[in-house]
Order: sequence, then C-alpha cells, then structure tokens
Amino acid sequence: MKHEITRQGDVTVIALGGDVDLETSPKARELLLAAVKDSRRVLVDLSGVSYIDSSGVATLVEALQTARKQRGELALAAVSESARRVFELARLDKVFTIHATVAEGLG
Amino acid sequence: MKHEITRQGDVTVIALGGDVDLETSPKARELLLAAVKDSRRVLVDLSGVSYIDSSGVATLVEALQTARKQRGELALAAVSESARRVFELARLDKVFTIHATVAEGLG
Amino acid sequence: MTTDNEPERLALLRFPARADRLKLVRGLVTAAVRMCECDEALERDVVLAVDEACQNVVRHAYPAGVEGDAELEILRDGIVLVFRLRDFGPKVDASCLRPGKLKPNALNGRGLHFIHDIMDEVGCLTPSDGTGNLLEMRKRLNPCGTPRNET
Amino acid sequence: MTTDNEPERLALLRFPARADRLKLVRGLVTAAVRMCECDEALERDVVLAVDEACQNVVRHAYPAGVEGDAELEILRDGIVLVFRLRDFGPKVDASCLRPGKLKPNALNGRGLHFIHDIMDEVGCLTPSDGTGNLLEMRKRLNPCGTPRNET
Ligand SMILES: Nc1ncnc2c1ncn2[C@@H]1O[C@H](COP(=O)(O)OP(=O)(O)O)[C@@H](O)[C@H]1O
Ligand SMILES: Nc1ncnc2c1ncn2[C@@H]1O[C@H](COP(=O)(O)OP(=O)(O)O)[C@@H](O)[C@H]1O
Repeated sequence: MKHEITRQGDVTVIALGGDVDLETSPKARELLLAAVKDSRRVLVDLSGVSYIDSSGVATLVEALQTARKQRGELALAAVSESARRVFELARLDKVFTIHATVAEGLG
Repeated sequence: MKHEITRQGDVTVIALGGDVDLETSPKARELLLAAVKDSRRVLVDLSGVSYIDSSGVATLVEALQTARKQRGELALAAVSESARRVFELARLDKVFTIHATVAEGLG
Repeated sequence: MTTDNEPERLALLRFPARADRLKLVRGLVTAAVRMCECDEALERDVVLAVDEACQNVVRHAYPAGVEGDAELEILRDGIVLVFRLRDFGPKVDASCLRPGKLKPNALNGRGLHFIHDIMDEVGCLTPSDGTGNLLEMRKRLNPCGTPRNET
Repeated sequence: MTTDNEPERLALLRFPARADRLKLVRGLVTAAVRMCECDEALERDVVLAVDEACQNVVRHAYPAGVEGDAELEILRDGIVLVFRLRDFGPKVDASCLRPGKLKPNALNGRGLHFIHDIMDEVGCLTPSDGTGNLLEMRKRLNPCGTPRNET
C-alpha cells in the first residue's frame, strides 16, 4: 500500500494506493484516524487503489465514525474501478459521501 | 496467446501477443511455419508479447531456419520490453534481423 | 453446470495463515481465473471472495499466538471453478459460516457477505482426515472464448 | 546473503506437471517476488527462471503418457528468495542439470542457461523421502524498500 498526505486549504487529503488488504489496512487505519483527529475535513482519494477488501472497507467506516463523533467530516473521492465494485457489494454508497474527483471533494 | 496475420505488399506480418510459453508455442510454431511456407518474406511483430520463454524462442529459431532453407526471409520487429530481456539471455540478436518497428521491417 | 466426474485439479496451495501471504493467494487465483478466460469484473469478484475466505482462516482458524497453515485447492469442473479451502484448527459449526444481515455501517461481518454474494455455491465439507474445516466455493464462469479441456 | 536459520516458507504449490499449469506458477511467483519489493526487471527474470525449471519437470520428469505432479516451495531467507522444485519421477543425475555451451542457433538447451544466468545458486538436493528430484534455486533480491520480516 502506498499513501500520500497533502493539505489543501482546510482539507487533509489522504491518497491511498495499491492494495488495502488485511495486511495493510492497519496502516491505513492509523493514517486515517490520525487525520480525522487533526483535521475537521478529511478527503480520501482512492484513485490509486488497485485492491480493497472487507478489512479496508471496515477501516474507512471506522474512520468515518470517528470523524463524526468529533463533528468532523470524512468523504471519499475518485473511487477506482476495482474499489467501486467492493463498495457496491458493501452498500457503502449508503454510508459515505462519494465525490467523482478530488477537485469536487475539495469544492 | 493472441495472433493476427496481415499481408502488407509481399510481406506476411504475424503479430503475436500475450504469452508465448510452453503451452502456446506449438500454436505459434504452426502459424510461423505455415507463413514461411506461403510467403518469401515474413515479419514477426512482437510488440504485444507479454511473456516469452525458451520454447517460444526455439519456435522463432525453427521458423527462421525453415525460411532460410526455402530461401525466404524471416525477421522480427518491435520486440516488447519483456521479450527483449529473453532475447538478450538467448543471444538472439546474433541470430535474427531485428527491426525497431514494423514499418522499418517492411521498408 | 456441473458434471458427474470428479473435477480436475488445477493446483493446490499451502501457506502459513498470515495476512502477508494473502497477496500470494490473489496472484495464484487471478492466474487460475484467467486460465478460464472470463471477463475482468468476474475475475476481480472471484479473487475477492477467495481472499475473504482465506482472511477468515488467517483471523479465526487458530487461537492468538498459534501458527497454522491454510490449504487452497483450485479445481475446474467444466466451466465451474471450485475452490476448497481448508484449515487445521478447531472444528467450527457450519452455521458460523452463514452471513448475517448486511449492515453497511458495521465494522465487521462483510467477508461472508462478499463470499456468498459472489459465489454460486458455498458449503462446508468434511476434511478427509476429519480435522479442521473445509469450505467449498463454486463459481460458474462465462468464458468469452470456448472453455478448454472440458473433459 | 543467507542466514543460519532455516528460511521461512512463503508458500508451497503442488500442481499437475502440464504445460497449461505454468501460468499458475508464474502468477504465484510474480506475487512472491513482488512481496520482496525488487525492481520489475529482476521480477521478470526470476519468473522466467522458475518457469523454465518447471518446464523441465513438465517435459522431462515423467515418461510420455504418465501423469505426475510438480511441487514448488517458495521460501525467504533474509533478502534471498529460495525456490525448491521437486518432481516424483525417476532420479536424474545432477550433471544433466548443468547447462552445456549456449548455441544461439540451437532448437533446445536454453532453459538451463536461463536458470543459471538468472539465479545466484542452483543445486540438487535430496528429497526427504528419497524419491524424485529436488532442484534448489536461490536469488538475492535487492529490495528498493527495506526488507520486511528479516528474522
Ligand atoms: N476457518 C474458520 N475458523 C473459525 N471461524 C471461522 C472460520 N471461518 C469463518 N469463521 C467465522 O466466520 C466469521 C467471519 O465473518 P465475516 O463475515 O468474514 O466477518 P468478520 O470476520 O469481520 O466477522 C467469524 O466471526 C468466525 O466466527
Ligand atoms: N526433472 C527432470 N527430470 C528429468 N530430466 C530433467 C529434469 N530437469 C531437467 N532435466 C534434464 O535437463 C535437460 C533440460 O535442458 P534445457 O536446457 O532446459 O533445455 P531442453 O529441455 O530444451 O533440452 C533435459 O534434457 C533433461 O535431460
């Protein structure tokens, strides 16, 4: 799994890439939870995700719930094609605000 | 393995693609030997080859020898990056005329 | 569509049930599905379902601190791919392997859903030597080309 | 660079020694090499060498008409990947596994060259139960990142 964290105005953008699986999702969890603690607005860029499984999905849900508890926001953007299907299976579109692009998510 | 055979002027161009391995090289052999029997000039386009092994290499050498026996020509063109390394290991540059592009091979 | 014959074995993979081995499983399963020339979406689905089943072995088959193996057999039965995943841990009641109601907000419980949504059949078999658990998953593929070796 | 410890097993693949199974081997080996985060050229080399060794089992280990299995064990010894390939056919003299002179024009004899050119060490071991042949190939990888789990 690769990641890149940037700050755009008041939004922390976390770009995840590669495989977000049982091995790497603890690292994704750490990054996401730190980000929602530090920042009221977090946008997760998923354009580089080549694989995500139920543990990756659970990590995103946990980060969302943590953000909400702190009255923050976490949204997703640019969901890659392979992640899209997993989101569909998990009915995540009912849970997350999902932006087509990072630019849209920042707007 | 995929293949496509086209006739360009007096040259038969055989484009091989995908894996040319122990399983598929008998098919490649069949195509190449038929082509060198039918046509005095054969150009093998290797741009689409994602994998080639010693059996694929042997097939190309056999086709070349068959062409020469019949006073024909067989040349290679557009060797893909993964095939290039195998050609290097097999010292095939000493055996074949290798063109950078199909256009060059037709010229 | 299954045949009466015992399906043909494509490969058998044995691996330590650890999270860092799952990418090896995915590499093998991807190649096995590709062998059957189905479309990419189906390929991704099957890889996900098998990975989720292996994850369950990694996370649940052995008590914390105990290392154990998983064994994945991949078979082909006409145009049906069959996956048999076994562990060598304590026997689990088959009812544990049925998914509950999918809760989009939950922090777990998705794995079995993915498996059941994707696969055509999921069932528990008895391992030949009686120990551990054996999960069978079957998926009918729709090859673009003609199915090979359908004997 | 090897360590004194017995190397750690990544996975063990058993498969019918048939040409159409080689792509499964390549899928698994590709994933195993990627686990060690080396560059792509090295990855391709290692996959080729292991495939060539498996080809030899497919073509030479069993008499024509006899079916048999191959078994590939992949281990990691620090930053050295170790491949142990075994067959269950008649015992072969180790000298058969040394490459002759490379003839660019020849129709065969390249496989062993590729294996020896690519791998750092190639040797014959004795299978634990004494039957068949066991080829060990070792390749030191140069991971871009830090090697993981180097215990
Ligand atoms: N090999 C196994 N050994 C023991 N328990 C298992 C095994 N496979 C599955 N299970 C059970 O199945 C459940 C897996 O559910 P799942 O939907 O994958 O989500 P989660 O693991 O997030 O709860 C576990 O709670 C466990 O009780
Ligand atoms: N598992 C095996 N069982 C029997 N013979 C083997 C085995 N592996 C390799 N060999 C021998 O090694 C040789 C392989 O040579 P190689 O360089 O791969 O090229 P080729 O197979 O084209 O001759 C064969 O001729 C065979 O005698």
